Amino acid sequence: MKIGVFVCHCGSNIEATVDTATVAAAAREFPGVVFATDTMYTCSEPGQDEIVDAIKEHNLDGIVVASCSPRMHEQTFRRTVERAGLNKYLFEMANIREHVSWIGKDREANTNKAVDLVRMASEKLMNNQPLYPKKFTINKRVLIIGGGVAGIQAALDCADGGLEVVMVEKTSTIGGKMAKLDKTFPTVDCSSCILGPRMVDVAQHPNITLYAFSEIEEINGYVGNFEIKVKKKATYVDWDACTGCGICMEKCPSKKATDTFNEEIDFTKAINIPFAQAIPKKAKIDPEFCTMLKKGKCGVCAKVCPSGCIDYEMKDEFITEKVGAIVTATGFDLFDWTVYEEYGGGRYPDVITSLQYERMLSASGPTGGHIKRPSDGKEPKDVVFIQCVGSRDKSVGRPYCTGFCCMYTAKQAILTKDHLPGSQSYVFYMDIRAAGKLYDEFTRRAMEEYDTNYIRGRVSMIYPKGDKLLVRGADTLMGTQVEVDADLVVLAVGAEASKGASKLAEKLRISYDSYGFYMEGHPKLKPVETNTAGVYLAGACQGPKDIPSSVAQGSAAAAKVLGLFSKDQLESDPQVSTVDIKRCIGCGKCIQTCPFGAIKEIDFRGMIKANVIETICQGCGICTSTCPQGAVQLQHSTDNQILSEVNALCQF
Amino acid sequence: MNTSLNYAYYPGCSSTGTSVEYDMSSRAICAALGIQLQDVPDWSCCGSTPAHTVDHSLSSALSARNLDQVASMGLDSCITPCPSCLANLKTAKHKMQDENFRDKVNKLLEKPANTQVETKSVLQILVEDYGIENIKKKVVKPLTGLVVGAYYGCILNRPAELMQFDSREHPMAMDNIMEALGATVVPFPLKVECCGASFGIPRKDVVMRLSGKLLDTAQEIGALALVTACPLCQMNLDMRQSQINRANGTKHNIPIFYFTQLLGLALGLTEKELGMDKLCVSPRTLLNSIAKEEQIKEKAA
Amino acid sequence: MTLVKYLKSTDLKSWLAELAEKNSVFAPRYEGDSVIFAPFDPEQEIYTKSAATVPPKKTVFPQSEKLVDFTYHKDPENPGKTLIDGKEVLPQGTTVVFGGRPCDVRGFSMFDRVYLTKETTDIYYKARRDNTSFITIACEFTESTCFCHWVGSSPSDPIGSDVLAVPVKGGFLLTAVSARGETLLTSKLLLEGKPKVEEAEEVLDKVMENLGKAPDLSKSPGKLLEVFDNMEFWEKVSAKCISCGTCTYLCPTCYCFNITDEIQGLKGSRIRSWDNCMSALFTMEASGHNPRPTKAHRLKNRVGHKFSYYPDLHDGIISCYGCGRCIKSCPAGVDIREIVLKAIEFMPTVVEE
Amino acid sequence: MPVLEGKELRIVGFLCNWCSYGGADTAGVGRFNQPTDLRIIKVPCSGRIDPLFIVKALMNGADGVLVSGCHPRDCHYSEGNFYARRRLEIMQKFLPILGYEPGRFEYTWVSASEGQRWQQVVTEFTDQIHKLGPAPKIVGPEASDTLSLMQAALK
Amino acid sequence: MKFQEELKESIRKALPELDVVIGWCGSFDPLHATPHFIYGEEDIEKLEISPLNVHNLATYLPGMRGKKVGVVVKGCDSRSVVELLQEKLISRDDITIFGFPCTGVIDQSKVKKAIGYVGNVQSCDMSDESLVVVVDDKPHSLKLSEVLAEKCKSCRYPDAIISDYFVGDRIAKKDPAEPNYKELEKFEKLAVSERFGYWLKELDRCIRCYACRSACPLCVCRDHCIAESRDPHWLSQENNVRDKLMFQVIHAYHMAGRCTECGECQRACPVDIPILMLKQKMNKEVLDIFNYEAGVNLKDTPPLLSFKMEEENITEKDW
Repeated sequence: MKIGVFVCHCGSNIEATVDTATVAAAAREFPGVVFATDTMYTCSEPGQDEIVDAIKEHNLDGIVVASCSPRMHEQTFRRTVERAGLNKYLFEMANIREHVSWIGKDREANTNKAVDLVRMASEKLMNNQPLYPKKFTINKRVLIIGGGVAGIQAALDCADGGLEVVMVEKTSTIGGKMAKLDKTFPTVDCSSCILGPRMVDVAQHPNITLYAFSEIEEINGYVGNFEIKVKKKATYVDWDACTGCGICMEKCPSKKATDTFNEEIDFTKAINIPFAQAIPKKAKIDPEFCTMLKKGKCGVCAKVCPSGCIDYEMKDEFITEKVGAIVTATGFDLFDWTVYEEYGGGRYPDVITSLQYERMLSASGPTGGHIKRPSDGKEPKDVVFIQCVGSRDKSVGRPYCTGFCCMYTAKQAILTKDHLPGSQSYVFYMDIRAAGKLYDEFTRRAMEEYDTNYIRGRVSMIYPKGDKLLVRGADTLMGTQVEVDADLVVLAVGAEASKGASKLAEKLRISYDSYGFYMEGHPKLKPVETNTAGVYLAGACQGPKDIPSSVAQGSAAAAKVLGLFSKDQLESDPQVSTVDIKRCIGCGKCIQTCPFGAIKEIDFRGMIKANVIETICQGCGICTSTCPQGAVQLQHSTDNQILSEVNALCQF
Repeated sequence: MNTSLNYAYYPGCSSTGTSVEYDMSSRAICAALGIQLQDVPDWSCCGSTPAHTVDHSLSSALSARNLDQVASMGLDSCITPCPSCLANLKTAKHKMQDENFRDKVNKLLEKPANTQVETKSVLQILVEDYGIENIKKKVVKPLTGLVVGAYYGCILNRPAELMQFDSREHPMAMDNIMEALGATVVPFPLKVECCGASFGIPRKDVVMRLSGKLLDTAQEIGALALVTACPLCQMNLDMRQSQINRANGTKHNIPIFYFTQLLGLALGLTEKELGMDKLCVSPRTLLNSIAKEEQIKEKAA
Repeated sequence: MTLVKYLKSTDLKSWLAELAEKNSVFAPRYEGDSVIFAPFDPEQEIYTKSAATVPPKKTVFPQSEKLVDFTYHKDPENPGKTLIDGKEVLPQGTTVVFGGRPCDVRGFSMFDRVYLTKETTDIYYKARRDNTSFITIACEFTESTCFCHWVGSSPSDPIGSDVLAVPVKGGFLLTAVSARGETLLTSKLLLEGKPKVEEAEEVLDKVMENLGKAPDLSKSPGKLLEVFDNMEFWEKVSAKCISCGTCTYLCPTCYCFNITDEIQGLKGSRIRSWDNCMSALFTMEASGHNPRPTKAHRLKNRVGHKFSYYPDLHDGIISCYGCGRCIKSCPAGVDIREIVLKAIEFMPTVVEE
Repeated sequence: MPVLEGKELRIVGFLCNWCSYGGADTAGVGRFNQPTDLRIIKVPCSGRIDPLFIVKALMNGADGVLVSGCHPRDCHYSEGNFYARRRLEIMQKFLPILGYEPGRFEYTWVSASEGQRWQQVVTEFTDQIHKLGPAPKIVGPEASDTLSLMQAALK
Repeated sequence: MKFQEELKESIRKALPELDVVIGWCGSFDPLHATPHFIYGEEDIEKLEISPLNVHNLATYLPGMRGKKVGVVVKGCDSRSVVELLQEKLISRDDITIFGFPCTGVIDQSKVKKAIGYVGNVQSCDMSDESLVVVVDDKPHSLKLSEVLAEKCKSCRYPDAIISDYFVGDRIAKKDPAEPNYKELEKFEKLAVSERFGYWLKELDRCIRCYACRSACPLCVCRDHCIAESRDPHWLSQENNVRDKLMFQVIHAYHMAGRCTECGECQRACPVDIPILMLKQKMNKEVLDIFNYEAGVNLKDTPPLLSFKMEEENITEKDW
């Protein structure tokens, strides 16, 4: 093999702590290397051209680039060598930036290590084989998981683009968190007025199939050909027949059911429709609270239902859907703020969350838009807002900024004044983060036009004093202690990954960070992709986001899906396992351990042999490390390739 | 119940002076509950405020020496009633894990100190090792009719990472014990507020303000008495109560007990054994009323 | 007049130590529960009672030897140009092997006919063969696996040896059987041997007596060819064979080898190592086709080679000297004698019409 | 080029592509300083790692081997690290009988977001290997070559 | 042996349906036995059941796939059969198993050690407790317990676990209930350098004949073992103790959770290298971590071919 080695300076990113010229000089002494040089920016156009030229001039048939992580530019350089007529698998990368130059300043040690990494790469390259992808057809349907605003946007964009869309929503209505909001910042327009029509569009779009009150049970397959098992949870109501008239809910005698839609500031009925604009507008029974389901007595709803759609015997149902791509838009949940004992840890009824307050402000909420103290139903006069509850707080394990609380707090302060002109709002904040179009102007309005008293500092304690709550905090600008006698305290509770996000990630085989937020393919360049082909992200499941960003991501994810589906066939990754039929003894251990069922037994001239189905194989290599005689080899990570790297590093 | 609870006991300096009744009652209740205490031989000051404001290694050296003394007793845990001592002993153990600091401290001592010993408060072992349920079984004179608030002070459970006991913001250990003793416990919202503590000498006005607020709150919530677990808190609220009244124009007359005293009372110990006579705000009327309530109940039965 | 000397057992180590001054000396000793030939070590006991577990074959034909060391040199002006520089690795120095048995040592005469022919000479083999002397111990006892007398040898067969040592009371009677052997017997430690000659002859006679009568194997080449195509015969006799390499690797007359290159970076070596006809890989072709696909084919080859094909090529000489290691050490108890006799006695079943 | 004499030891890392290699990248992006001894071999999945690679590395002269994959349940291939865990664990327990100290080989899980954890793992493992010192090496064809060296070292 | 005739009778009954029955018979001297392949009536008489029957005949089964084979098994051998069945390397329909109560086999190297030179054994008389070996006209009397194979001393499965024909009376399961790893544990207490040196010294005399592998009933790769392949290229043909040791690790690891400790690897070794200890170590850890013993239950899956989401006995390093 004739190998060319290109050692990248990456400007000063590598060159500052690695002597790239020395690395290139050392590489010239390696077996097979016939050309080695150091270049300023190998990934730039002149840098790539240099590779192409060298391949032609020196007749190279293998290339090593020592630069950044292959996760960054392997694809780039594979295309480069392909452009020069080489098979793209006759290329190896040595990661001398993330794994060398950026993690130490010892130039001698770094240079030495870089030489080692280049040698490993070139030794492996000598064992590389040209690989050729296979084409396979794709199923141009897309699954959207989560019916919040991001999911709705992605679904509508895909559906309008002509794709068949399957949407799965965990709760009994779509709309997500946005549906619970009264108004939106910075325009203070009505949330349900802008979201409502979009929800209706989802329900009515001929290309969209909606499974509400359903969850993802199982995901199998791969990009282009996923097979999804959806669990339709039992609602005890035949939704095909239910008209959403609401008589059942009216007559239901069980009045103490948890009202999750209203953030538990009120109770609902055991049979309920979450809110008037729910999509689908169908009733469901919460078995926990239904006397009929618990004790076999009652049956009022069945009696009053005009369409006879109550079915107490209903069971969970499983449906299989085949799709080619998946968009996850599972959103966020609120941090459990009761760990803050200094805010009462949940003992004081008049300390509420921002989302509870939102329901209180909403004209369609349980208080009909009237602000009332939960303890005594009185109108509050002094309202204290505390920001960064479960955000930017290492002590509760939430060091990140939720990002949108500053804005909604300002909005809620403004709305408070609108609702109760005689009231006074106080906002305890750490910093105001109002970066966005018209955002800073909005917070200023809250301060200047609505007389909100913004106090920069944390609250150290809330305790009851008479029928008021004494809120004590620091005013760090004034350098004093502040005490406010409040009637109501609203906590701007931070966002965290939605419950069950990590479980879903395991099914999707995508990564998530330590807070449960999904990892994007690249923090800058692949914001809606994941490292699993065919799985995309939209909205707050990737990290806290406000409505405009969530919507933008929904559209971006849809664009990615439409792009993927613009081809009729996809190329399979040829980095899959193959069986050396001469060496295989048909013991079946690979078949037993393959997680994808990609290996099947075949009869070969009367002998049992293993056979890999290339399009199903995902290239994990478990079979290769299982096969005792090395008959199954994962292409591009064969035993000999890995051994050559080991041997390049360790030779007695 | 663990029948063989056995601890090294570190009384701390205040037990020989201002909080002698805390020491007396702590020893008395342990004896009554069958918890064995062995005094740390030749104990010295823990290195509290005066020392640690000057030099951390000096402060830790004092504590390290005491911990070493405990280790030499062959015991692996030590208890103390005083939160200041507790904080210092625990801090020393924690800081001594750092090699450089350890060397610095050991240089100050005659011999390198073994600081592996665990220190706990008397309150902590009562709750965790002995168990409130077991205490309840030993109650012979319930504190019926006593309306009490539990005041923990600011250092008993702080910093939480070091103390590893109860909640830093909303502790319940004393509340639960008092309830087990038959008292009526009213939630005291300022249970972890500062009393002014060591400002007692240089800035008396601070104490007047902070401790005054505590007494005001106690009155507001209807507490007839407060229980504490800290000699400094007790001193500020009890000894200085008349000064506070004078400064703030209030008329508080709220007895401030160590929780061990009330516990002892419920266990049937005498007022003398518990040092009730050492309190500045006389608990007499209150104690009598408890006795009376009890008599009424007995009669009714 | 042949040179005969007497060596007292107590002087054995001192004598070997003298020889070790100018030669590398190998002698049998216990390693674990096995007797192997190892470089002479005065600290360790030398085992002389019976044949070693492993014959001294490796002293002339190592289990694995470097033939060539090679290096790729890169042209500093043009890394694309490489020169290969190869160097033969010829064995150096002289070796004395003490304690082999006649069957062990005579084995090399079998090698000679292959490696030292007029047409080709294996320089590596020749270098060792020329520089290795053998002080062979004649057998005082026979084992149930011994059959040297079946194949034209005997417990005191001197062929291939330089000195023959016959165990006598208190020591060995050493007889020089080659010119090189005479030079080995110059030590002052050695005493006059003539008085012991008679005793030695008695020892040897007794051994021959113990061996009993040998069957006639002169028909084996032809008979084995007769059963060549009878796979049922071979399947049955090879049924218990487990296809390991014990018989060939322990055989003093098996001389097959394999050649592989091992390369690391710009340096490498060409290696010759023992090969083993009982392994399927022995005849595996690059295409995947194997002309000897089963153990029956392979065992047929092993027996056939020793008792038929080799004698056919080399004046009827059977290429087995009856040391019996293949029988004694076989994990499955395959007995080559049994197979040969079965072949000789084999009568094809006549199918009556 | 050999390891830097007296400064570095030979440490080989096997990292899965999806989590740990990404975690090491994240550590790089975060400029989390690390010792320079480790050389990383990228494999698609920890399930691809034949424990015999680890033995091979040690016998060929590595002083330490570190394996890292996705956290259990987070495997990109859903099951690879579950198999890996069993296989690596058994090899880790086996190695001491050959005369390799138990700490020569460790395996762990680092996700793509855990740059800091990766830094900590590398630092701690490198430290651990330096404390153990160079691993015993097999030199020359005969056992005696190594044994005499070892005896010399003991003297 | 009392039930030898009974066994012959069973074989005689079953033989018409079978291609071959594998048992044992006498070998080149009275101290040795050898596997005996019974094709017809005339071969049955030679069958002998004795403590000399060391060979694990299960070794032959995977190579005879497709044939109807009868096999006589000791208790330990039957575990190999179970393991082979478990891994579907042989088909239950194709094999007929003959079991008998085994009282243990003789370790030839122990006899050699006790007597010294055993080149010319003239006779060997065995009773329940002792054996008398005559070598060169000299009788040597040995206690059976002294020359019994190590594995037999702590045998827990004297009767075949699985059989179609069982002759003789079953022996109740013997103590100890747990495998005996005393020797291994002693070895594990040596210093690391001593352990390292031990293997180098022992493996130095290896001749790479791979009898250890060929005799192993569960080494089913046979002709395709990675010891000799170039792709993958795990081992070189160079003369070095590293590759010899590496092969033993490969063997031990490939046996992990599958090895039944029949000891054939060590018995087959022509130069007596104590390689069984490596497998015992592996088994000890498998038992520790997975609470698993190979070849005792047809329904089991070897632990390295399966997993649990939560592994109770694996505690990972806390960084």
